[in-house]
Amino acid sequence: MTDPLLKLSDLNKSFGALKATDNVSLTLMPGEIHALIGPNGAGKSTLIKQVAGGLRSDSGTVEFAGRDVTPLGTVARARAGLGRTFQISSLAMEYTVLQNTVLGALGHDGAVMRFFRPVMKDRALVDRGMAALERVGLADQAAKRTADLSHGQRRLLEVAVALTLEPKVFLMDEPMAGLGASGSKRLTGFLDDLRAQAPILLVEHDMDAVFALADRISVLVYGQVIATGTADEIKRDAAVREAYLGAEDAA
Amino acid sequence: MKLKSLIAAASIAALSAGMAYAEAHGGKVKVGMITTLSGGGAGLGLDVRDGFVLAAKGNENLELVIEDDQRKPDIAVQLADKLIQSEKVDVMTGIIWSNLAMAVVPAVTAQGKFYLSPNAGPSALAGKGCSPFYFNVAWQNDAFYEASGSWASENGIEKVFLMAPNYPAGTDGMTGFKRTFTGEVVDEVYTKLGQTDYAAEIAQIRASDADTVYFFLPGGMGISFMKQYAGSGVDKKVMGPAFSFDQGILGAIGDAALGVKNTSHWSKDIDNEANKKFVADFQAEYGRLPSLYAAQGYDTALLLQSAMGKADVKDAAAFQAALEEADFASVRGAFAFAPNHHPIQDIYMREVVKEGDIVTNKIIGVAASNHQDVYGADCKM
Amino acid sequence: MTRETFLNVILFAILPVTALAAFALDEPFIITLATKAAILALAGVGLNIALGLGGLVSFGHAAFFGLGGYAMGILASHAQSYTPLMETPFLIEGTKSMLVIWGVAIIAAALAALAIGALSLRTTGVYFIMITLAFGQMLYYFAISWPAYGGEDGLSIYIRNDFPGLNTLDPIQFFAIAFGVLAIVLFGAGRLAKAPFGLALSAARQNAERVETVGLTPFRIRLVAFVISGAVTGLAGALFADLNRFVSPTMFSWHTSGEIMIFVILGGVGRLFGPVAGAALFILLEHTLGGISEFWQVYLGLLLLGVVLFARGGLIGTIAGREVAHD
Amino acid sequence: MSLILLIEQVLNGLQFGVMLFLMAAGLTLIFGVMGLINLAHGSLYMVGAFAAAAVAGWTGSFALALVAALAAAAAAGALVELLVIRRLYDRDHLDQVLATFALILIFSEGTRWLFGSFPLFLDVPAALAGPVMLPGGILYPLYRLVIIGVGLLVALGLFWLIAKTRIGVQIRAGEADREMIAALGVDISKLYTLVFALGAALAGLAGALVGAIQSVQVGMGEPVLILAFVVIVIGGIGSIKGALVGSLLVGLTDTLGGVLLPPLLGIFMQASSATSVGSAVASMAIYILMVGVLLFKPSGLFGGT
Repeated sequence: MTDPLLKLSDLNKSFGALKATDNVSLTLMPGEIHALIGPNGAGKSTLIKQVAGGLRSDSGTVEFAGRDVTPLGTVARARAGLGRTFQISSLAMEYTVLQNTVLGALGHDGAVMRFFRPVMKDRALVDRGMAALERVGLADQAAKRTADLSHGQRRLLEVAVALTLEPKVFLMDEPMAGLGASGSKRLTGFLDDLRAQAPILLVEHDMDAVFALADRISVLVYGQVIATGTADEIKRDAAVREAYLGAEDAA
Repeated sequence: MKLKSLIAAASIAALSAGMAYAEAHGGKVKVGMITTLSGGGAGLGLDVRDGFVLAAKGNENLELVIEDDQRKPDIAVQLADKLIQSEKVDVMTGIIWSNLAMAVVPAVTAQGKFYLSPNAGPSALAGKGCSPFYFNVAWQNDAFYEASGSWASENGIEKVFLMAPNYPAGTDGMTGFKRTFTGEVVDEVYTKLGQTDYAAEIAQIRASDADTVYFFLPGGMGISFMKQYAGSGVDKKVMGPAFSFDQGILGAIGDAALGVKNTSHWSKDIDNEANKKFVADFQAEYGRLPSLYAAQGYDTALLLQSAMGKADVKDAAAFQAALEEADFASVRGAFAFAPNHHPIQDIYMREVVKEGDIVTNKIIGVAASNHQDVYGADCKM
Repeated sequence: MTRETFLNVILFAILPVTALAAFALDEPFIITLATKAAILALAGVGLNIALGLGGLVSFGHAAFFGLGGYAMGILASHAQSYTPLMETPFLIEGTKSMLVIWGVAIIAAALAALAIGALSLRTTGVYFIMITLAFGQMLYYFAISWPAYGGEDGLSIYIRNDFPGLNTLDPIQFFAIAFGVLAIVLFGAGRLAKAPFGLALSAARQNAERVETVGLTPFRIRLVAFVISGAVTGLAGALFADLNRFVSPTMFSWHTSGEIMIFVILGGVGRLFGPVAGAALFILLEHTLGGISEFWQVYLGLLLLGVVLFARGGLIGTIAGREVAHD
Repeated sequence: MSLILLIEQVLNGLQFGVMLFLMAAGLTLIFGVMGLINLAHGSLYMVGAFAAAAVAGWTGSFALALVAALAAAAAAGALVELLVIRRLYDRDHLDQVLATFALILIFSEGTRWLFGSFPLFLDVPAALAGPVMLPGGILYPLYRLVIIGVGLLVALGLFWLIAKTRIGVQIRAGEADREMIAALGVDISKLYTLVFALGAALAGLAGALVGAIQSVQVGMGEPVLILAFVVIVIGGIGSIKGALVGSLLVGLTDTLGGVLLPPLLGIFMQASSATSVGSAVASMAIYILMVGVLLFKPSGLFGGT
């Protein structure tokens, strides 16, 4: 058996009396999509932040590609190869779509202390930015101002920026949100292929997408992982049905 | 190249540029006045201006251009450039503050223009930095302090507490006082420039065994200190230079200033014809009592006009000689220039009294007669 | 050519055209005013790198402006009096060479910006505004109470410093120097804004989290921007001191910081030529209103108020359209 | 230095702090509720002092003068809010800085237009003049004790206002979330005018009270304004408690720094240079304090995140 690329061990995080992350352990294997689901307020976003480095854990460790990255911050983890997308689009809104992906390519190179040659005339960077846009289907929007994009297009741009980073692991926080049925379907197909490039830890509300994509699913309730397994195992799991799917069935 | 020759080179360049305009003026003199007319220190500038205008009233040969420096040195320097380059003035005057004078005067005199100082007499301009074109019609900065020091020594004051803002005019003033004072200085305190609350210093004064407080706090700082001192119940005697007890300021301090001794070269009760006329005319013209700044502005205009009567301003040497004579009836009485172009004059001791409802100053004696500054020795003209 | 580019060309031409016209009409003071506008615009261009591109609202740029001024004042005064600046451990002499003085001013301001920036950039928002103000005030009070170089009286230099091949005392030649520096810096700032560094800096202003996520450190980028910004403003300070042949602690006062900021806002934050427009307009107003009334600052205040309330995006924003160009 | 003198100086520091609090409270309130950087707050302080001096001059009554100061500053504040400030809430801080800087120019020179260029007379009322003997043999000016008292009353009043009244609830809600309180049906623009006028009135009161022992002159508000900003930044912007603590810290640092530093340095160096270096460092002391606080607490002592 191969080693996991990403390994969370006994992560904890409390905000005052609220235990947002409660002894969470999970792994992400090469080539897999591991989906993280759970009702609102279950602590999914908190966990993603702990993995990405934006939030310091109270205890527990994050290992990435065999290396303990727990003490590192967002920047160092990004440089190590964690590519993250945000639940609420986090883009440079004044910039064009292409400028956002070029920023990603620039971040991947790290050679930011260059003061003279126009970045948008740097062929290598622009080509990589363009390529990422083409992969998510935003190439025709490249010159548009990001603030003028539709909500769904911004979600795609989030993914495109993450692609420019050529990460070893993707952390995606609800990439389908607001995409609409056809958009979701397209992105689902895209992510399906993407796992070959790098495994994905996917937080998602769209159950069709999750069940279609995920190799494994972990269910998070009140900060705890109550079950991990394949789609079928999760669908059959009594605890999950009661805590989570039960509510949806009733609805 | 030496500094002096550099300056000379600069003045030759400027002079030759100025030659072309000499004809245009004839016997007239164009005066550029840069003074503070807006912002917090505007009261002093207004008085200098009003005094000058009053004395120059009706003189058609004197053309006056007035500019507001906002009490900013860089603005003052640029205005001086403007007056010299664009307005082609012959004589400049008006600056209130030492730091502005230091910024402007050397450049003005280097370009061969006369500068008559109606206030501000920094020591550098009286000593090493003196110039044939620079005349101080007010005082060298140390004058009032030195006079205070000698008066205090002669009038039984033994232990003083010195206080001034922590900037050159403040430390220089206290140095001037110590130069002539023979008693003991029990403590010296230098406060923050612009400080408004003096509770801490007053407590130090109370705790000290000084019999007299000698302070220099110009403008609002002095007003604040005197009001707070009066309310503190400390009953040590208070002395200072006239700047903190001038007419414009006494109105804001009120009774709290009564009894304070201060040194000045002018007071509205100096008994001579010129002064009586000045005080009466000023009140008639502007409806307020004149201040010492007004008196200085007035004397500056008198001096200038006395020289205009004797020489053409285009003949710099002759005009300089005419100014040196100081042949005018000063509101201060006897007035002459020392070789460094700074005044030789009596410095009086005044006391703040109440005349009717008005708090004002009264002369109680001469603190230093024919006072002359100590920097003249360094002046090589 | 976009509207803003067209406007920039006009703005760029305004100062030299004014100066040359004044030269032809023999109005040297107008040349001096144009020079002052060019120098203050330079200070504004410096601030705009931090403020416009980086979103770093520094209320303490007077610190760098003043350091540049004092670099000039101290070096030139030692050269005038033939006293060395320092004898041990090694000899440092004063100088009247403008180029050397600029170098010293830039380095001094950059070092100060490095120290101030490293401490201040730990804070954000209003706290950043106020902590930079605090550093400016510290230097202001230090300059006032430090007697060696004139304290509040300041330092007079009498003669402008030397520039190879030019007579710096001639207003039009000094204008040429100041404008030349402004032109070079404007070109550099324009390139900087479009370079990889500018992309990252501006992105950090728009969304710091995004910049971190692509693996870049906003703190480092901002600090470098702050240092460049301070260095440019320091250079402007040295030129300003040379213009007046005088330095004083006023250059360190919070009013100076405020004025530099006003040039930037008046012209249009983040616009390359904003500070040029702002400084030129401010000086024009100051110069013309002064003749109208003793209380001209009331009118100045009303005009500024009008610009903020009704001309959003500053002058350039109003004329050329709201959006900052991006290509 | 004797212990008595030290205690007296501590008292002076507290008193100076309370004076600053009167000014800083309004500033921090306005900032906290509306997110507005108001550089013109010092002008409202000046308006209060001038109104008090004018009314005291006409009527001879200090009480009427205080009322006039409150009324004039509140009216000026409300007017400014209605005409200018309310257009600035959704702007960034830069526009606010420029607009309120313009207001300073208008207020300062406008006041000089109305009242002339010379400082005005405003004195402590006879009943409060002179010193009183405190336990321990400290002779202390009565009026300064009154200022301490008024300042503490204002602090209590503000705590009460914010914690217990309907307006306070609205203010706290407004600090948290503007849309939310608008959704609750509170007339937000009226609330803002009210808060601004209240802040202005506090500044005016400070101006009148302090004007009686300082110089009532154009530009008097600016040094205090900078100090007040230092105070609220140290305390944490928007926090009344922070403003109180910050005021006292700044008051004590400034007073004791000026008193203690020169003799302290005298231990290490010559007396004359100790005096000048000590004075220089003392005038920088509060800014050093502020930088120190912000390095450890980047949002001030009681500021949110």
